Amino acid sequence: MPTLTPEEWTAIKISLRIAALATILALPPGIAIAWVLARKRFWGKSLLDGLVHLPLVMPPVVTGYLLLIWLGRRSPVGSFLADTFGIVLSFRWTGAAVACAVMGFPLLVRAARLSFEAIDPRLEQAAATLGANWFWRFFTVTLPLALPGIIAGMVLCFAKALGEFGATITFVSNIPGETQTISAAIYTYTQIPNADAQAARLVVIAIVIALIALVASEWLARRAGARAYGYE
Amino acid sequence: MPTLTPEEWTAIKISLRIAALATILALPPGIAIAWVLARKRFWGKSLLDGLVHLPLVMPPVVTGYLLLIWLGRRSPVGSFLADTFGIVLSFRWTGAAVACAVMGFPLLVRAARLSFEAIDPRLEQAAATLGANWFWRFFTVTLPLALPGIIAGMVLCFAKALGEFGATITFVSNIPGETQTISAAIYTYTQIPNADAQAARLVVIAIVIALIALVASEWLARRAGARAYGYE
Amino acid sequence: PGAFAQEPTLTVFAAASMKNALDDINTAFTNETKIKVTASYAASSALMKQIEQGAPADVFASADLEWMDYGNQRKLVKSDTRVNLLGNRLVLIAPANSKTSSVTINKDTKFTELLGADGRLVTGDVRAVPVGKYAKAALEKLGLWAQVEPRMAMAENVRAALALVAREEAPLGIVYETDAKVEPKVKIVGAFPEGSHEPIVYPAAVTTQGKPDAAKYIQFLRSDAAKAIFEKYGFTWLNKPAA
Amino acid sequence: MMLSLDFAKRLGQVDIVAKFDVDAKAAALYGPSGAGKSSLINMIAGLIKPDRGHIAIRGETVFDSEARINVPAHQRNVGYVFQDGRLFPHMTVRSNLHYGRRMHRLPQDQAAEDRVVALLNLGNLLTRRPGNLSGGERQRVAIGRALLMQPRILLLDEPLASLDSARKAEVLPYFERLRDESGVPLLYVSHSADEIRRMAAVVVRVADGKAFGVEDAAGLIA
Amino acid sequence: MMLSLDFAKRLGQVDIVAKFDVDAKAAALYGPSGAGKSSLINMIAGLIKPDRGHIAIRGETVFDSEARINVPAHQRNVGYVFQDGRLFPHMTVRSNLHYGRRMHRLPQDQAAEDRVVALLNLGNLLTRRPGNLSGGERQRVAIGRALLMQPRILLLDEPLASLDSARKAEVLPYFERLRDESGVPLLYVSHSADEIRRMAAVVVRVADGKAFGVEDAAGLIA
Ligand SMILES: Nc1ncnc2c1ncn2[C@@H]1O[C@H](COP(=O)(O)OP(=O)(O)OP(=O)(O)O)[C@@H](O)[C@H]1O
Ligand SMILES: Nc1ncnc2c1ncn2[C@@H]1O[C@H](COP(=O)(O)OP(=O)(O)OP(=O)(O)O)[C@@H](O)[C@H]1O
Ligand code: MOO
Ligand SMILES: [Mg+2]
Ligand SMILES: [Mg+2]
Repeated sequence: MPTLTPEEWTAIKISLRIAALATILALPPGIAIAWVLARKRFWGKSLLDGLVHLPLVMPPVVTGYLLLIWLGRRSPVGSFLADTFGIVLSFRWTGAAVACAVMGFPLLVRAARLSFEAIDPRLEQAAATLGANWFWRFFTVTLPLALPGIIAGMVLCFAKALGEFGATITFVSNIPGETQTISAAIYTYTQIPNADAQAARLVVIAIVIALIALVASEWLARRAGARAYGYE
Repeated sequence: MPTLTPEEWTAIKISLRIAALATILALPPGIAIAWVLARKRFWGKSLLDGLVHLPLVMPPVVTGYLLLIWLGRRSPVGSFLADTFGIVLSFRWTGAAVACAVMGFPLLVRAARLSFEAIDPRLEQAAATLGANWFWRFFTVTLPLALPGIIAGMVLCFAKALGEFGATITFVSNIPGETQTISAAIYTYTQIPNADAQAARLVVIAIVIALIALVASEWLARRAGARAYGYE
Repeated sequence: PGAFAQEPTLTVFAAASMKNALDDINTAFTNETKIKVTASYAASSALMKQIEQGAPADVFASADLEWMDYGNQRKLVKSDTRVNLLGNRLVLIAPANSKTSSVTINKDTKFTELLGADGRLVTGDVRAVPVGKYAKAALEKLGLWAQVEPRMAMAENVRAALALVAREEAPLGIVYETDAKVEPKVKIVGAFPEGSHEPIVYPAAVTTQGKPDAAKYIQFLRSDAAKAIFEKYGFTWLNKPAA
Repeated sequence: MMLSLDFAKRLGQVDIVAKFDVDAKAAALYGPSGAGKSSLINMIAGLIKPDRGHIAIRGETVFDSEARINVPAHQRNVGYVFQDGRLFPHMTVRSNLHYGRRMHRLPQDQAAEDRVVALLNLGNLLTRRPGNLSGGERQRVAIGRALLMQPRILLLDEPLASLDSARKAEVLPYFERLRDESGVPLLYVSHSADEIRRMAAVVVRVADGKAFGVEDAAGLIA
Repeated sequence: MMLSLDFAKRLGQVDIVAKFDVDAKAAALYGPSGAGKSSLINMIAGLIKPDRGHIAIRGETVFDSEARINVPAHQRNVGYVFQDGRLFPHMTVRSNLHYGRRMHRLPQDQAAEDRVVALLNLGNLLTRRPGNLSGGERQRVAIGRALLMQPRILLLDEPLASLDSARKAEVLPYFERLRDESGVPLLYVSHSADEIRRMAAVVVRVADGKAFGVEDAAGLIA
């Protein structure tokens, strides 16, 4: 494969930036909701669960369209964000990250939730008798023990963010140098006759990035898993 | 909402059929690969893991094209399947199920794998001392204990199959009564003027189906989880 | 089974944007000929590649000349059946409540001023989506491309571009007239001059493996009955045999 | 009054009913398997909530269904050596030992730590993780963990069951000293009449979920 | 020869080295916590593979590093009562009890089952799941599970540690009868000299990972 073109480099950088931000954005609410779904019983739990899964069930284009309606600059939320924090999502890579975070959210939540559910609650009880309040129990026992699932969820979210374009392109469109990810570029090439070679190049790049991210995450997860399950 | 039109009914039935078959197709290899990834160390493990994640990382359209090229009736595999077993995937609902199975595969594998990893290997040892060979250990101890994750994975796969259209429409097109799912129909409506109302109707239908599937799966998972963790 | 049943049936692969009109036309065609029609609507690119891989399509109707040419080169469509069925016009749109009311599009048009400090000009992807390709060609011909290129935002299709303007995300967009006319939240503020771009054409043809009945279908597309339906949905009736 | 309780709780098909006051420095719970000893201790520690009644530890009411008092487990300052160890698998033995101290924001007391480590012979386990400790090693770490949090009462659920007699012979006097010198009262579950006679002044018999009244430990004959 | 072994294995920083032949109907492993008793039993059961050496159970070689023999655990037909229970959490107590019998395709022997259930007082636990059994209840189920598979040797890792003395007094004679009548030899880990003297003819002392030679159980003085 010849060396990468500047446009390809730009798309790679943007993709990584968007995927990283998407994962970071999805993480705190993802962990919180996973924990609630794993441990609490409350009225409307199924509804919350359903809501979390929506981005998986709806065509991505619809998700993107709903984001446009709810977070666009004319929407209450969008104008609040813009006026109060100066955060504009439309046509920005940050908006793309939000779209990817939403799309990856169900994957993150499920993985984290499975890990929370597998934790022996008696360990949390032991922590309680040792004086740990809710906060400390969560951060010293529950969260570290759920780490393998949380890492797995982050990997899924990151990978999805690399591959996602339907919601992204609908929400923030495709602006080279700002929102054009590798995926969007690949998609574009698939729409052009006889551009298979360029598309294939980018697909290979996407695969390489994903493999690197996976190997790194495997390594992290192995360490975390070894700790969580107590062998080393 | 007025009653459903015959086309909508058809799309619903096809969606359900495709999502169900996709989940069934993905299940056995998904469980096998999840188990291998959870328990074995071998050369090329990262590669296998990467391969599993590919449908997540690549734009769905690309996955669809690759399926079209590899499993289409002109391809070696496609013609072998057709000649030997009479199985035709191209432009059939079975092909759509294959596409959805591929797209849902990484989600299924991850969830199942997390559950396999969380099983205490000492229980399998206990089963061995009681005379259970590999087969029986797997089916009487490992698999039942991994059930919560496997069910979660099936839910993700089913949900993804409901929402997927990029790979499906590219592989088997969008033929009403055969391969047109709710998602593909929604997508089509988003492409034409003034069809927002029809699209919205279908989105609502998709959401309702997903919620029903989720509630059912939650119930199953709760039972399975209660058993796996031993409280009841 | 439905799509491949024994009764006489035609399978039409058509660009998604033609769905409304073609659904009506198919009903009319079936009433007249008793031949059932199954239509698969998707992106022209996907449909052409499926035909290349042996899809059971009898007729291909594209939103785009390029994919029809692709099929021609590979002998996937019968070139003698090809017809340039519909035309369209390229227009400049703004949100309905925009202060911009009328823009004359020529080589002196100041798009940067019209767009304001950070406004975007949305259209389809200028490499891949037909409307984007026409828009880029027109802007280049008018010598405006260098000015607007950094301000472009490229949507995945016309409808998405339209939505971005309708939601006031972008102050201006370039779309087809047919689409602009049916979206009440936008207004047409200018039209691209004739000759600033290649004619916008929706071609149709019988595929190489198409059933004999497919020719009847193409014939029907060129009938007055079809014309009325297409025009009802805002398309410009062209009906020119391909050059 | 070290411990004063009077409560009832339904667990599955078993009714746990307890009513007794203990004012000794050490008391034993004695009774057959499945009698309800662990459940009783769990309620004192705040891990199971009784259906009704009250519990007071060293004069402080930690549970009272009528006054709607239910001090959460982490505020009861009760050292609990579980029947099943419950070490934190993701922490080293040393982090396990320090956990209670850290949570109670106690300063590190090297002398106390050294004493406990030596007593329980944990010296060369400190950097290991619980995953592959032997049964007895685990039990010893669990004991150390509860001791180092400086609890105001120690609940010991068969703490010596998996210790060899040599180790037992070493740990028992330490418990005695703890009881006599530091004044931390002990509530002790054991199946060994010998051990109980040695450790505890009084015995509460538990049978079939019922625990009423207190008898003299000296009178215990297996 | 009930058991003949000579092997070595490195576990973490501990070297487990054992060499002894036992030809009694019952033998005990005796030694301090962390000495290597459980590891030794695991190797006999086939759960840990020694680095080198050989193991023969009742004359059959189940492991020989030179002859490259390593009979897998599920074919050794060794009944193992684990120190930590290891009941199957997703099965009822009854299914746990029947598991070994089913895996060995033995016909159901109602009389044997009734005897074991009565002996271990499992009668009203049969339909429950292990999740909320008491410590002793769990231990009893684990013993029952190993007994019902009709093993050719029974490995018991502190089987009575969490049983009350009444239950102990009932179970011990059963083990004795098992040993004497059915001829299933026992290898027994215990910290109680009393128990050992009663159960075992010979004792193997384990210390610091080393287990060499056999002594008379009668001479054991804790
Ligand atoms: N996988 C392992 N890796 C490292 N060290 C191990 C491993 N397994 C056991 N050990 C160590 O080997 C020693 C022997 O352990 P083992 O469980 O055999 O002891 P034991 O004699 O059964 O003790 P107890 O009476 O406390 O159960 C212990 O110090 C233990 O920590
Ligand atoms: N959550 C629960 N649901 C149903 N039954 C329970 C529950 N927890 C405990 N039990 C039952 O209550 C009884 C008392 O259990 P507990 O653990 O208190 O016994 P114990 O006296 O500690 O016994 P051991 O000496 O065997 O540990 C047992 O029969 C047990 O099976
Ligand atoms: O189906 Mo997708 O996941 O982005 O189009
Ligand atoms: Mg107990
Ligand atoms: Mg041991």
